[in-house]
Amino acid sequence: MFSGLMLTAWESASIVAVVAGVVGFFIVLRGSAFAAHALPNGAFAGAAGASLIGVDAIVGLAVFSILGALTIAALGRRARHDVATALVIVLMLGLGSLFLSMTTEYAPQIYSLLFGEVLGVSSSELVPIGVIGLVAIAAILLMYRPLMFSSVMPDVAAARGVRTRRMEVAFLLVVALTTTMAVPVVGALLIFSLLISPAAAARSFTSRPLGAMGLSVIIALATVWSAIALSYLSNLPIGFFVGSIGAGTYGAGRGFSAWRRNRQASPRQSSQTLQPGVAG
Amino acid sequence: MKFAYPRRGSEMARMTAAGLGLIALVSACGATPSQAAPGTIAVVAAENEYGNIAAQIGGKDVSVTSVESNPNTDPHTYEVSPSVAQGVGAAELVIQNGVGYDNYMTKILSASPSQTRKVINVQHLLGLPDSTPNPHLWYDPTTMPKVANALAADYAGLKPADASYFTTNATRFIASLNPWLQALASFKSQHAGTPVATTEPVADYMLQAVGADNLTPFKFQADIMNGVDPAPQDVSLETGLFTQHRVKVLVYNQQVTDTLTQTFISAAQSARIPVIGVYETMPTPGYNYQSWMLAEVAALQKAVADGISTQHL
Amino acid sequence: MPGFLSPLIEPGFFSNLPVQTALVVGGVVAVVSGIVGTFTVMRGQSFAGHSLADIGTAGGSAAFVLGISPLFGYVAMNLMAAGVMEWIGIRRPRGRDLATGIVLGAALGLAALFLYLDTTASSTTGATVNVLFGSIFTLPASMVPFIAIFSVVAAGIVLVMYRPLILTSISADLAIAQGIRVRLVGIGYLVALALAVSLSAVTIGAILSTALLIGPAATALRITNRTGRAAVIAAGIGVTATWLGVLLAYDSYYWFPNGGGWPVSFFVVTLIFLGYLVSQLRFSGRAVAQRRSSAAQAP
Amino acid sequence: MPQRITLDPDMPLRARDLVGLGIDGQRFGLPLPSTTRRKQVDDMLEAVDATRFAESRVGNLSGGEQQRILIAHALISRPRLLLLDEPLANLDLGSEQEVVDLLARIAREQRIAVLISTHDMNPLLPVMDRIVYIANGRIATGTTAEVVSSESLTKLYGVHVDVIHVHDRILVVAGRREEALQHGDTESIVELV
Repeated sequence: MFSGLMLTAWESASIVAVVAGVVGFFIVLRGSAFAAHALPNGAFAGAAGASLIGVDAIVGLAVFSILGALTIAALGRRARHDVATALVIVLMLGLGSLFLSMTTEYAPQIYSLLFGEVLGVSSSELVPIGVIGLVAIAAILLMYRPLMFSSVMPDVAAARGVRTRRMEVAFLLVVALTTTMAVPVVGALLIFSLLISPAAAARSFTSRPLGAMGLSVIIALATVWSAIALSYLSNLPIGFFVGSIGAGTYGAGRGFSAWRRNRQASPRQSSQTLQPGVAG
Repeated sequence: MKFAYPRRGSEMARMTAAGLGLIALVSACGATPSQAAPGTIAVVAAENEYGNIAAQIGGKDVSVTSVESNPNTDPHTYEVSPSVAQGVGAAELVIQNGVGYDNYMTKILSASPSQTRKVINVQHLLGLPDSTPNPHLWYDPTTMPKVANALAADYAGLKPADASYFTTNATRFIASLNPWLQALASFKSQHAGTPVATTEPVADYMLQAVGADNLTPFKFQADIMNGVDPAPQDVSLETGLFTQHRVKVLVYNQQVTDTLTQTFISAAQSARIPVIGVYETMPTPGYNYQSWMLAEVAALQKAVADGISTQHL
Repeated sequence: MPGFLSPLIEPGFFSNLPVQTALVVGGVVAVVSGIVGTFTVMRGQSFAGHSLADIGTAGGSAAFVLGISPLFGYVAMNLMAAGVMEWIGIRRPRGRDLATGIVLGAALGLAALFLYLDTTASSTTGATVNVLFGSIFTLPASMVPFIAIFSVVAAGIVLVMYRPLILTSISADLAIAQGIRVRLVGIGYLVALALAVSLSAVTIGAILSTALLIGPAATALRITNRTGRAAVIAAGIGVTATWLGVLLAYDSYYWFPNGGGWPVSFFVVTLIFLGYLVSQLRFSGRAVAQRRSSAAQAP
Repeated sequence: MPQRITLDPDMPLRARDLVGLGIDGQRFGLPLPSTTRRKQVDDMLEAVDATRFAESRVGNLSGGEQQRILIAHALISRPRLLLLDEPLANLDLGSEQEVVDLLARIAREQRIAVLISTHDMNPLLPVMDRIVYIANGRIATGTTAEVVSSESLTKLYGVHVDVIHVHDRILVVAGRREEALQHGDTESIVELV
């Protein structure tokens, strides 16, 4: 299970999981689930375009996910975000259908980007994946406080001098970066699961923001590792395991917070009884 | 406003348990990776038609694993499982089609580089460019003799002691293609210029070899192959081929039967035009490459001469 | 055909059978999507509307495993998914999108499993792929009755629940105060959405399904503030975009010597997007002007 | 501070974290653990009497508790003027009184000018120093005693208004209610110094 090829798969999937855990925390906090779905899925059109003009697929992915992020931000200025996102994803996919129709070559390999090929990552690709991942994490950590502030109370943050618009654009660009890095590895469908489920589950278990972010990374890693292991043992697709483990952990998180709520009559009492020594 | 969800916890727990149960259940059904017999050359073929030939040329000296070996598999949506990836990593010889048809193999090969492993890429062997529109190279009668010789040469490199054995096998294999070649020639002499319709370019190389006149525009075939919506003119042209009885037979991709393909099959059937389902991967068991190709020509012969449909081999 | 149209409409357009079917079915789907979509946009459930098209692929591939018609697999999977989405969370739009995301993630995992079972157990299609782009020009005639039934049911649910639906979409609290069972309305609405999306995803593909559901409705809600009128305008925009898209796809066949035509989904999506952009510029400009003039009049 | 901030109960954010955002939420980089920062937050929580729910999830707190945390958030950056838009809206009577007392105390102890806009000045009457009373497109300013009197309010509204003293509280009652309500744009800006 840990031979050379599998080792690369473990490593690349782990990098993706860590980035997804960190970025996903803010995706869930900001309610940007739709964008997290739209950018990876729509970027697939970029790969189709890239194959049409004969450049590397990753160039197409990067160009389309970044343009998509900027368009969502621009349209979202005047209208509701979900509408803007929906229009951007259909526009990108529409262009994808045009590109695919213009090639008369055999194109279905483009579709493999939807599912990814985690076992097809070569060790030389690990370096760029790792570097892009580090950039994405660094960007999130750098923006952590203003991003948190503008996610929690946008108006107050703006009043205190946070450029909420720029935060939005910058965050979407980080999602685009994550897309470019993760889609060739785990595919558009899986990266979405990894961005949403671990972060959504993590916030049920802790109230500390940094703790939730860390926990989201841990859950993402656990999800990916057990999915690869289960896929190795059963020969069933990794995507199935990531999807069902993701839903399972989210359900467990919801169950945990429901259990905690039931056990404690009211949250106020609980904070009194649970943290008697906090007084400052 | 606060919301409380009593009982939610237990429901969630039950759901989680059910989910895990499902995972455990399907995991139990999974297959286990096969192992190469000791002392033999480990060969992995992306498609089982190549695997079949690799086995015929290698004989007792090789153990062959084919990635796509189920005739019902749609190679377009194939996702590699860990055991396949491992098999490729351990293989001494890998044979693949190329032209983007088995891109996953190209990726896995570059992911587990090896100095000693030999790779036969049929596209490169035939000197075809990446922009080759039709990737179904194994339907071309000129392909496999070259593949057989390449296999014999590579095997000889891996096991020089048996070099002559491999060459003999290759020669015997090439000779055994004769019945198929004769069938192609005899069909061509009787029915050259037979108008046919297709849905995808699966068997186009064979149709060219028998001199059939494929009236379906290639753009339409490419659109269906690539999963894009075809132009209305092409659709009505294709339907017109049946309603106006302009073709003698419909050749469709047996492995991709969706509503779209079904539409044309029904149109052909209601016009009493015979249909033939051709396979992208070799149907098993009971077939080797030669008998499979022979059966495809026989199906074409039966359809054109006697008006009999062959949907399954 | 009147002479002045001949430069615009290439010969044989109206006599082409696939074009006729596409005009009829596309028109029906556009009308239903426009009506249902108006509420989708009002309720901020665009993500759910789009996701159901993707989620349905799991049902579609499951249908292939079971050997039944993909349309039923779609409908069954989407109804189930809609139920789970409603059950997990409706409290806030953010929570709603998250619930949608969780269901979508799980469903995509299931789709991967069913696709795998398809490819090992029985015959398969590239289900995800075909559903992504669909093909409006190759609809089998046998589908038409189902399309008609599902459209009537989906549009019917919305029309029956019209007033409570508006109220719950504006404010759940107001609706509760009026004695409306908000969750029931929410479920009913998601059922209509699931039916509409299954219908359009199977017939014309996931891209066009989302485009027709969200684009015309968002544009219409820019143009008018009245819900009923918005639904009518959305249906009108949807039908226009679909028909123009079909025409352009037909015409584009003759544009390039070897082009062979561009796909209809590209044209329809582009038309809808342009329409939305125009409404954005024009009507937000007007709103600003109104605000300025009213500010000037104020003492 | 805006009138209404909805805090998502699922948000992994403690009361303490929200107050901390008030110190340096606009700055880039991670919040590094520092004892001075922690002490600052603790003191602020103490000042608004929120220590006992400092570790609770902010979205799960009651309206009054949330309001206190938000006030702490606003105060921790040591402003010279605290602007509050309807800080008493959506609060029950008990929480309302708590918040009013808190604001009065903070204004005194921390020497901060507190400017509040409200539709209902009754709960604030005992603590406010100066009023800008806006009604009917007209304005009355002055101390509480000057503005909140039958004469000045009657003049402002053009309707008879009674100012009644009950126990230690003052009640403002419009004579003809329906007419007063027609001028729905009454708003008082209340200042505590």
